[in-house]
Amino acid sequence: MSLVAQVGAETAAEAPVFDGLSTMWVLLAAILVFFMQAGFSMVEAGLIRTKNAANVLMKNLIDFSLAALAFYAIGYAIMYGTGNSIVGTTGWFLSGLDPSVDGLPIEAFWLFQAVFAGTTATIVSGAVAERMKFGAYLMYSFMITALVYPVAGHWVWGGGWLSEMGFHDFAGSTVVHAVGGAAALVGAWMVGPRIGRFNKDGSSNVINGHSMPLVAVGTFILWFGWYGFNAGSTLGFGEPDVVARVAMNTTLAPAMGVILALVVSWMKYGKTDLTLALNGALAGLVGITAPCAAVNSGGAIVIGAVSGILVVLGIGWLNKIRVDDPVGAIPVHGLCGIWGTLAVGLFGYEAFGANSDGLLVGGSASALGVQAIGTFSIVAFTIAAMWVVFKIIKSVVGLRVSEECEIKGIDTEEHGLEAYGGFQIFDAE
Amino acid sequence: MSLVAQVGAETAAEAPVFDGLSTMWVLLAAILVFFMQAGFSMVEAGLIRTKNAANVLMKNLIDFSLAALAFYAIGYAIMYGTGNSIVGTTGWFLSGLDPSVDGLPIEAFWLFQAVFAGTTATIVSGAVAERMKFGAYLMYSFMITALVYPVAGHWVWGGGWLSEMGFHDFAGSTVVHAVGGAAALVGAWMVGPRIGRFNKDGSSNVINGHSMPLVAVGTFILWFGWYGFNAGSTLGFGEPDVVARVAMNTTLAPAMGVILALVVSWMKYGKTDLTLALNGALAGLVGITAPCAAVNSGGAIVIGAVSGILVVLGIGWLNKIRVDDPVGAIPVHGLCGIWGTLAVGLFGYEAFGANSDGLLVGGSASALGVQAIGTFSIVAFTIAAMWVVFKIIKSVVGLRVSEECEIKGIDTEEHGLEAYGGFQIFDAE
Amino acid sequence: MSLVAQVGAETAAEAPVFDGLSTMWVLLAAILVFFMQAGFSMVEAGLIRTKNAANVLMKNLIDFSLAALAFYAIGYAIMYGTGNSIVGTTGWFLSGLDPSVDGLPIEAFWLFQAVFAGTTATIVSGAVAERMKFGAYLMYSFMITALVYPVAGHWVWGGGWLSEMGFHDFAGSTVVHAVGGAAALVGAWMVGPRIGRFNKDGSSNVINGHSMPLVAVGTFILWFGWYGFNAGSTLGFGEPDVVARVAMNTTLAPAMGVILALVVSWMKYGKTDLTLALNGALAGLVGITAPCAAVNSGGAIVIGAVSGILVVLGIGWLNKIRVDDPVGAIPVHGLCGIWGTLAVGLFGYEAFGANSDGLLVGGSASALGVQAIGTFSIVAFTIAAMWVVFKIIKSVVGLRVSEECEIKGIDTEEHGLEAYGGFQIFDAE
Amino acid sequence: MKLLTVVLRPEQLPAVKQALFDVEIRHMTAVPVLGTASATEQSMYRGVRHEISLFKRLRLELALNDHKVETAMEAIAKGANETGGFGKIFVTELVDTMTIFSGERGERTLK
Amino acid sequence: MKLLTVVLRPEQLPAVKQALFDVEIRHMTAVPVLGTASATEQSMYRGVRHEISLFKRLRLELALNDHKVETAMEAIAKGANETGGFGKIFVTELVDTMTIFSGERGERTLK
Amino acid sequence: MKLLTVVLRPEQLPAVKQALFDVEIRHMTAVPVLGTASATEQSMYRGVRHEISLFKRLRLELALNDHKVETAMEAIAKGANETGGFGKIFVTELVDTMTIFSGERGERTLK
Ligand SMILES: Nc1ncnc2c1ncn2[C@@H]1O[C@H](COP(=O)(O)OP(=O)(O)O)[C@@H](O)[C@H]1O
Ligand SMILES: Nc1ncnc2c1ncn2[C@@H]1O[C@H](COP(=O)(O)OP(=O)(O)O)[C@@H](O)[C@H]1O
Ligand SMILES: Nc1ncnc2c1ncn2[C@@H]1O[C@H](COP(=O)(O)OP(=O)(O)O)[C@@H](O)[C@H]1O
Repeated sequence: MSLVAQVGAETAAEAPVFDGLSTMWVLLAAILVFFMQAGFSMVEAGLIRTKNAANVLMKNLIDFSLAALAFYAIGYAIMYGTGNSIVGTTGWFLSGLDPSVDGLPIEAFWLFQAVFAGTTATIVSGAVAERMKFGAYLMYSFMITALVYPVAGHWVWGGGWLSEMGFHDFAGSTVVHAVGGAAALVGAWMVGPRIGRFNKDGSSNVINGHSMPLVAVGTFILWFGWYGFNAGSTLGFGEPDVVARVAMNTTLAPAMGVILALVVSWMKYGKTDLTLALNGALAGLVGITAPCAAVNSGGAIVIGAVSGILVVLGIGWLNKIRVDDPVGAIPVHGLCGIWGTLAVGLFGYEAFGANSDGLLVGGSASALGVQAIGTFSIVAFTIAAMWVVFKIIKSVVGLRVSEECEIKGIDTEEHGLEAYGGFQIFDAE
Repeated sequence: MSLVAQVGAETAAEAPVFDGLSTMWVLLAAILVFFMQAGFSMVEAGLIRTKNAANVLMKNLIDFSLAALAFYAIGYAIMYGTGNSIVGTTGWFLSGLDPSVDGLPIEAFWLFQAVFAGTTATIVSGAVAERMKFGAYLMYSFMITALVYPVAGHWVWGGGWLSEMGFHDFAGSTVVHAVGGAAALVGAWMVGPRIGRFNKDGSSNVINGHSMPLVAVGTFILWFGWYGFNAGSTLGFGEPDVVARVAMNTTLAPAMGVILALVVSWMKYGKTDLTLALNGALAGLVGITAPCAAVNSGGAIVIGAVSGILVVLGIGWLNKIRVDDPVGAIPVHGLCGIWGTLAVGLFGYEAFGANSDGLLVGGSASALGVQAIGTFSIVAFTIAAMWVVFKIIKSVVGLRVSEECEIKGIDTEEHGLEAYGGFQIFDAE
Repeated sequence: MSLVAQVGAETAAEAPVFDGLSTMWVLLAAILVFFMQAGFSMVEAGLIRTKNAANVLMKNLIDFSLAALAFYAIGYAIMYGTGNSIVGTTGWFLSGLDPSVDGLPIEAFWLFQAVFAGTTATIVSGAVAERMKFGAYLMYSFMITALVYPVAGHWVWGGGWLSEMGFHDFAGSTVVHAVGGAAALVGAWMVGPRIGRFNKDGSSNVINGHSMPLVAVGTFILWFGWYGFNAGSTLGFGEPDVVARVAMNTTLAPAMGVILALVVSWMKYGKTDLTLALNGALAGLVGITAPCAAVNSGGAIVIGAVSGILVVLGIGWLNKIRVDDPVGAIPVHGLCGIWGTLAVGLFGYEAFGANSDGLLVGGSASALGVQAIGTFSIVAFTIAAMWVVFKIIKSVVGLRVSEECEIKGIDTEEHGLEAYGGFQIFDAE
Repeated sequence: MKLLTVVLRPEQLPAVKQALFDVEIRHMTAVPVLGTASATEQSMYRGVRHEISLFKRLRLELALNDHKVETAMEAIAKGANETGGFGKIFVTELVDTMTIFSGERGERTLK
Repeated sequence: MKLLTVVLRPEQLPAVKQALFDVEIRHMTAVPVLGTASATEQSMYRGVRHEISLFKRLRLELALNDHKVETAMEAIAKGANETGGFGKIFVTELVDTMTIFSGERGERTLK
Repeated sequence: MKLLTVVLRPEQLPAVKQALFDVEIRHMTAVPVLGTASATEQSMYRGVRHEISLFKRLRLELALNDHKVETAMEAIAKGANETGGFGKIFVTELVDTMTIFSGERGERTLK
């Protein structure tokens, strides 16, 4: 039981004065963000075939569990530990830390950060669904939550070089979503498309998602949880109007994302595709994540609208470059994450916490420049780091299941069960 | 980008002192009410056939999105703007408004009201499911959230003539539910029953719902969100005991609704129908919505019991008058909404905020009279307004899909996908 | 309407000063715990066959409804009424009680307790699924929430003999989960295994669960709600750091439960079984329920790990003793409930509210002794009481559906519908 | 004895079943299948165009004594024509049948 | 060569399959279907009464060489009678068969 | 006229369908079924070992005029051999057919 003694440093801490209202808010927000795991798993399961649905559920369960433990043991220290402008180096296993972080108990602050790490990790599972080995995914999950995400996080939120530059990413359009989206891109590209997804002539085939109710309920759960994600990123309740503005923007942007995704898919494809409209909601949410506090409602509407357009075009573009992303994680989180971060430099107000007024609301291009530097360095870092991570995993255990396993489905091969066991045939069998 | 500048009036506002605790409560309540969208979409999808399930999910997604935008641009001004006793006329795009509403940031107050508008709109989607055109539904959604609901809301909560009369509808049995239910009645009646639902001799056929797990999870989500709906309607946390009483009543009434719906369906039909028991929960919730603060626990129990009975009888009655309401929206929201509003006049206590003690708890019939005037005027107004709205939509784009589309299912025809694509047949196809 | 007058005692109460922040916390926690009903119903429906899925949903709906009413009328008085060290005897229908319980409105305190009673009741539905009569289940639900659970609760939380001894069960590993698990054991044993579950030679057959997405979303909902269950058991927000510690432990323990359940099932069975990993999360949650406040993060990790192992071994052990528990309720809630309670005596800190430091963190065995006495007396009491309850029900209405009904499925026989009506065959039929 | 295999559109089932019941043919086996049509259809999912060549159909199987075959085919045609007239019937020869419970074989198993 | 079409209740499958395996008949094709019964059933959904005339059944298909047909029918009857004795068997003549991989035709494809 | 019953693995459907379309055979009926394989498989669910003897297969049914039968069998074999070569074909004699809409009978109903 030495582990218990070793890591139990917080036991001895003397209790300082905490801000009750703020602590409650951050805890509730963390709980809402936790629930986004359910949302991700439903969206991803719904958008793939039955034969791999249990596998993707498993990946969502495991990546959160690993994230919680890895971020506890290692990630938090790298992200928020004292260190240099690149990485933090204190606070392994949360030991030796001040019990209070700006009036919040360290445990509350940790929890809010840990569920963010879990979100980052889980973005990838959908993009590599139906073909990545379970063991490989375990390794990936550990690496991103212990190392890659915390480094990016340190730069922006942990006192690193980007925070010194005045880079503004309120709730993580870049730190969480673009990192997750970039990791998804590397993963999906390296593991290759599903068998039968693309033809030799470059054209695409349809592989239908198997359950729209799951995709819909998952999207609603994500939107619900996103109120915690964005409005909780105030890390307190000292300014009720800021929290309220964030919550309002977190409603208007996805609403507009839905409408524009609908309109674009209607005009472009002649059908109002439900999965694209649902992706539009997520796109709007990702887009407003960085600027949620810094823009007004008009800005939120424009940001959501552009996100809705971007996601539909992005899905088409992935087909062109033959990257197979069954759930649209790369456009939703990657593209819209970058867009949302840049949007701070377009629509952000200094009075609302942005570094300076945005280019389109009377300011200069300087904020936009900083935003661009920030988001592109983090995306570049993530692509590089994840390229190394996936390469290593590939050489150690392999990334991809066997062709036979892929055809039969990963559920029976790796998990010994079917997502709908005894359902299509009879129960009595 | 002139939109941004134009509507960004809140940018310039100076921050007054806000009540942190109350703001947090109202925001959390709004988030819970938002989540009811997931509940409605699951209940409605589960109670219809697979071939239209994606369509109803789409309608639920879109009506909320449109509601958020329409209520932001127009609805809020009509409902809460300064004006006369019929409509408000200031605050379009939320501009030019006081940043604080009784200690709440305007954005928080708006959000809570906006999710109510979304709820009102979405009640109808189930009643007209499996046959109303998607385009027609889009138009309807806009009209109800921009115009019809805000007018009714202005009368009761926006300082209009009914609020002057002392009409008491704490959380909206009438303003939200009876309005939604009345709109559902007009819509379902005008669009007509589904093919095969009624026979020439007046008898009814069964069209099974396709997924009880969806109906059940949706009902639990609605009940969960209803705590925000009712207990958040305190619009603050100044009186913790009132909030707590509301929450308790919001538990007892639906519990009793379940039991009575169960007993009545058992006695009347010889089976304990799960869908009726779930409808019983919703009936109890709608019933307690107006009186949730004004009655004690005994009152809540009686109100829930009557709601549970009403909903089962109401569903039978709709079959008799040959109105096809696949999910029971009309009895649940319409009938029980009226009943709940009247119940304030029967069981409400002046000490608990009712206008005067109710008829059955030692008071006079005066409160009941006011409640009756209020609920019947609003229902009458809604029926008239929605009749016009649906008539116009009918003449412009038509209300109903073609017979071929109805037989094949709206999902493939309008949205190009199936709710369970590649599920019944194989994934590999 | 004499009921209304009779039970409406709270009407007359004068309002004392309430703690707003604490009341809000407890109400929100209660709402989260309420939502666990959705989680239970999804997990249970997913782990059984389609032909009984509607029945288990019905049971989950009804047991909560009955729990709310029974705990209101009778249970609360037994659990929290003034009385002796065995039972309370005042406060029937909540009448005649002090309007405030330590700064909380009585209605808020009641609600939090009532949802706990509902949780206890619903644990059993999964263990007896697919064969127990609906009427018998109704009776059982009433008995456990009106009588059995309140007595156990009185001993520990209502001022009874175990609380006097210093028994520490912060959020109910024993009071809720071990009681539910023990009741499940008695019920599952007395109703007997499902037809075809065990062979004459003692070996087991597989009866597949029909929907992994339901099991997964249910588990995530339960985990989500558990933050309310554990962190709300502070019954206030006076010590934000305690609440935060509880929330953190409620994350680490289930995360570790998942990992260990995965590893053990991988090593033991060669497959990474999704249902066992999901059970591992619940096992970790049950395990940390009693010690959530008293242990540090290291303790939480060890407790979660052991829980994850226990649940996989426990499921194997039930097969050996030929008790059929389709969802694993007995190992998850029973075994891990006992383990979690004992763990307070191993890893608890006096400084964190435990009676004395635990055996493995520098203390003596005395706390462990008290914990053992407490959990075993309550389990023994529950087994005895439930044995009587189920025996009586058996002799009055019978516990088990007919063989024909079991083969055809309870859904059509008792509820007149199918969980997926018109789904496998066509809608038009 | 003959075995009729009938492929219909699902919405035709109620009328066809009724028409068969009307001529006292009460035993059949039904299963949802996918069938081809004269033309394929274009659809679109997440921006990818694709061709659908299999559509939801319903397959009925009826074992009949020879003298009932024409009656059955007429009844099926009647029910099907009320609801669009789609569908095909395929007839094969049955060389034997058995009612498991009684062990009976041949024509008298088909009533 | 003969093709046996067997319609059973789903709960009979395990016993019937076992009985067939016992006589070394190891190849078959199964599909869940809906079948009629001697009587219809009344049910009730949301207060509307309706008649159910199609119930869950299981359809098995077995291609067999002629000398195996009686063995198979006996085995099916044995398994089915252990579990209620419901069910029907329909036999048609097979004029040809093919194992795709080897291109083999006729009797030797059926082992 | 003949009725071909083909049992394939699901992943073979696109290639087989294409091969049939290539020889102008455009009508068929498909249904997901469960089929046996040469060996059973071991699996494990919640710690209980069990044997799986039925696997997902796809059953196609084609009614053809006699002169098309060999062409069809070759096309099926070609498509199936591109994708693993699994599968069986069973051929029975069709004694009659009917196109419901036109009332046509016999060979000309099969184009
Ligand atoms: N030659 C054939 N072989 C097998 N099945 C066929 C054949 N011709 C038609 N069918 C089946 O019969 C169904 C009905 O045929 P038809 O009436 O021509 O099509 P539809 O229903 O699209 O009008 C088809 O969908 C197909 O499943
Ligand atoms: N003449 C028939 N033609 C087609 N299918 C039949 C016929 N007779 C019986 N069946 C099928 O066989 C099944 C079993 O028949 P039977 O044993 O009489 O019914 P049950 O299983 O209800 O006792 C029926 O449900 C039906 O699907
Ligand atoms: N004698 C038979 N009777 C009925 N169906 C058969 C028979 N032999 C094979 N089948 C069906 O054909 C399918 C394909 O056969 P085969 O190619 O031998 O199996 P596999 O696809 O496993 O390689 C089997 O799964 C089974 O459903």
